[in-house]
Amino acid sequence: MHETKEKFYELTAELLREDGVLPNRPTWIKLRQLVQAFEPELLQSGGWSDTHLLLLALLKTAERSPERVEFLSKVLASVTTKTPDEEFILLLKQLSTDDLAKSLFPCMYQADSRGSAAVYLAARAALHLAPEAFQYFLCARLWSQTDLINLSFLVRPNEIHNVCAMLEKAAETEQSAINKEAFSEFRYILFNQSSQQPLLPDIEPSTAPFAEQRQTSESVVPAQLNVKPVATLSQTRRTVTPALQQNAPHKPEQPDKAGLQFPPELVRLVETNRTVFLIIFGLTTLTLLASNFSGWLISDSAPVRSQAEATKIPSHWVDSSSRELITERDLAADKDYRMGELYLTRDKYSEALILFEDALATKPDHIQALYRVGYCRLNIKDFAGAKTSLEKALKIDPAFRHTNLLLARVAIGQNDNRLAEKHFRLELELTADPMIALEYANFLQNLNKEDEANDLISKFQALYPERVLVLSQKPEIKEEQEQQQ
Amino acid sequence: MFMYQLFKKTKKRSGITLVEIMVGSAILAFIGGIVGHWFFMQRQYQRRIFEISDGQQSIRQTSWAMMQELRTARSVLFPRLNPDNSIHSDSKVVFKSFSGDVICYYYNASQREIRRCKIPNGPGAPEFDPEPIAKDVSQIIFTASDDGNRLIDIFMEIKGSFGLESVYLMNE
Amino acid sequence: MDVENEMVDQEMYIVHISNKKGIAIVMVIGLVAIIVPVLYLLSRLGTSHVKLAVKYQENLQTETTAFSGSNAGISRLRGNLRGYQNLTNQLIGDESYNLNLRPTGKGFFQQDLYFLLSNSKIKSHHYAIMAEAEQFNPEPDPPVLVISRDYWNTIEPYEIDQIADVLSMQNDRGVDLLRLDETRDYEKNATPAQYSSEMQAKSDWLPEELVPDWPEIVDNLKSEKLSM
Amino acid sequence: MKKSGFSLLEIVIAISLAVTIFIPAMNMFSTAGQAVYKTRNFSFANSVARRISQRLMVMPFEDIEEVPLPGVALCDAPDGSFFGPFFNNTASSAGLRRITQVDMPEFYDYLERYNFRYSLSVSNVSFGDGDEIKSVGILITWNETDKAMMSRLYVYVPTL
Repeated sequence: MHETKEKFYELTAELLREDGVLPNRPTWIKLRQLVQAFEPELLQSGGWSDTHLLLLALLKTAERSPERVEFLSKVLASVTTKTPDEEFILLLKQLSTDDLAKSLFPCMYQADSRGSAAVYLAARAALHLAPEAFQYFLCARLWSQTDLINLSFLVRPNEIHNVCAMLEKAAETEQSAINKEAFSEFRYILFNQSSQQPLLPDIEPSTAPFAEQRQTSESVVPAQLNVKPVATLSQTRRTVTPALQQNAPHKPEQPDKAGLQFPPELVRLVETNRTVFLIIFGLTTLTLLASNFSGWLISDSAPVRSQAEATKIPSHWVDSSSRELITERDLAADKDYRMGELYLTRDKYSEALILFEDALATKPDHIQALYRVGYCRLNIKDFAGAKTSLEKALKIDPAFRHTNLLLARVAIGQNDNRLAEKHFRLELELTADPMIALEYANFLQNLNKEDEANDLISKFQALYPERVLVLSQKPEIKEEQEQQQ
Repeated sequence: MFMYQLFKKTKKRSGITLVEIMVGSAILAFIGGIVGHWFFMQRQYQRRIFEISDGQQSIRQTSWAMMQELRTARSVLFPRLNPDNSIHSDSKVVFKSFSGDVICYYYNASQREIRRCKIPNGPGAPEFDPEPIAKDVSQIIFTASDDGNRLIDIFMEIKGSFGLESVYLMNE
Repeated sequence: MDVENEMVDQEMYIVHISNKKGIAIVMVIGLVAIIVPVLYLLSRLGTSHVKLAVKYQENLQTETTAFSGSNAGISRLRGNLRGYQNLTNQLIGDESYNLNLRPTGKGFFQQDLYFLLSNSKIKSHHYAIMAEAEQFNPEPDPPVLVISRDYWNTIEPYEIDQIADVLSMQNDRGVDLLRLDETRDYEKNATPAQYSSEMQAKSDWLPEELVPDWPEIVDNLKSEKLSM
Repeated sequence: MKKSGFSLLEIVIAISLAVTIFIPAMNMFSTAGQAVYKTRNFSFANSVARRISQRLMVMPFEDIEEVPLPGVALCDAPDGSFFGPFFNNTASSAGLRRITQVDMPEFYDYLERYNFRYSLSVSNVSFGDGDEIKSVGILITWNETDKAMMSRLYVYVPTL
């Protein structure tokens, strides 16, 4: 049994060295006779390479017979787990289209590298599919770039437009974004069909990414067979790879980083696991950011200051209750203003006036000083001066307390009753103070507007039931005269 | 050919692939991680803020209560200056109130509370306030620093907040 | 052919983006759903806390301003300003106080007796001080001797220039003064030894924090005891 | 070979988007917390100003003098200042304690971290011999992370 096998190997090698169409080669007939003489156990003994098995299928089984399809399915199932070599493809071309379609097309469904190998074999064997089938194939699984290029060889040249139109129509009704992407990408490749021959997909054991390639090569292909094809595979791989780069579609090449040389293994490792590294990079950046930021939040400390910096006078401070900015100029103006207030505790208006004006000289928009200048000038009967400074104060803050009241009194001093009424009313709108209402009512009474005065008194009496609001009789009673300040 | 029958049964595929789910859940897990970490830190931060907030509020209430009574008091009976005229501090203060009775604020170290009791300046037993003036008090120091016994300084620490008060007694 | 290439590129780009959008939306919704409630809760704490602090600050400010007002009243009396005086809206810093001096009669040495009232109001916080003052006559020039006593304070919203409010302040203050009279009588009617032994006897009911220093306190009480 | 997944540009955009959302959110969050810290300083500064205002009433009138800005620091305060010897639990001056790192560590750290200082702005008016009144502006300054804060309290101190 062993010599027969050896003889079979020699005849096969000799057949493949001859040229011309296989059936016409002289060794083909010898091989045919040898195979007919094979005992059945020899076939089952195993240890045959894929190429030899395919040759046996060709020689032993009849065309379009179920045995051949079954035999072929088994051979293809093992061939697609590794990169097929040229001799195998040469034999593959001898098969009829029907046998090949029945055995090879189902393999194209495999989502992993076996599907890619099956598409590659179909493309090398110059098989063709009907236009309707492509839509289903593209939906069946995820397609990589190389698979799509190989699949494009299964389209007859005259049917390219037909296939593109059908895919375009299918894309409109398609929900899944992934399938839509596959349709458009396949159409893109069909339009730019520049690759002369199919591309060998990545199914080499050493470089295949993730675990699935290792898992398939160990479980299915016996060790010794694996050695021989690798030798031939590396040659074919080298021959094909340059073609791969040359025929790559219009996708721009990855620009070589000038000067940045990393060891190829490292680059390959990073390249193949790019997504994982990018996600890890994102995670660490955000974590660092979050922890630092929260750390800063927790610390309530002000920045540590050197002794010199601590005693330096800043340009301004922020008042902790009113949130205003305070400068040294404001503090100086404040000091004069407060000294003026001290004089007012003794009703010394003229001395106080001097100090309030000093404060205004330092800070012209010191509203309290403006109010107080008006108040002092009113008390020393300088009505015009009082009016100008009180109106200036109103311009800065229209709601400043008692400003309208003083303006009303200035108007009374200038006998401008209409203006006095207006300012009294304004003040009452700002602060519903019963004492101001009483003063206004007395003023109305002096103008002989009795009913208006009584209306006002009754209105405020309702507001302040516990207060006693009584109009003063004319002329004013000396003993009860209140020294209004 | 038989392939078409096989393909016709292919259902229309929609939905999310495993990779998308994995990426989505990884990102969400990360977001959860960050937010969880952040929550933990903020929880500590929050507890500290609540402590400072509570501490300040009890300092305010305690100071206001003591201040109102001390403001119209007649004189500080204890603590008083040392014989060598240096300032003297204690964890309690005893003073004669506006109406002449003896009032005492003292610190109960075991309960960490400030309590008040009124000792009649006349017949009758001392009366104790049912509720403490302040709780969770880390330390309280009453300091006499005026030879006329009309000024008492109060320093309190409650949950990391400091209270610094002084009261000048208006009456004699 | 170029136009079609571009169209295909366009489509591929759009398809590419739509996948990412789903993940981004999920992330944003997750973030917002977690952060917003936490921030709301804590910001409420912040603002309520600030309000409490500002309210207390205003409360203290009314007390300090009213106290400065009573000092200004004493200063006026020392400056020999006599008779009924009612000053309103007297500014000190950003706050204002009112001062009211009400003559209540003549003293033994022909000095003028007054009720000295001062109050301050900031937003909803009130603080009023009431005291009695004696203004002696100038010898020959001011400053005149002024004695003030029995300062009494309240946070009730009294209007010091209204006779009705002054009367009710007087009544409230009077209740405390009655008790003061009782304690003073108790001190006057007891001899020093009797007074200190009675006060010392109370140490049995005192809290233990007070007991060790009680003798020193009794001595201080005895030294301030009114005799006659 | 085209692989599905994120390009670096997309990741960077995603991160910057997340960060731009994250930081303001953290900021919003921090304002509540920072408000509590600022309020603690605000209340403490007010109580320091009040403490000085009460001391002014018992000091000799002529000793109330101007203390110019930047003022006297509360921690390690000199003996003549308002915060010289701070407390004394003993019966003699040997036990005097000051606001120092040794005697009051936490309080000292708090005061030093925010650089609390006091200064006095004194306006004095004399109406005659022995008849004077002072308007004292008590200014408390401290530093917070981004600005110099000031709290002001005004009191009248007459000669009594």
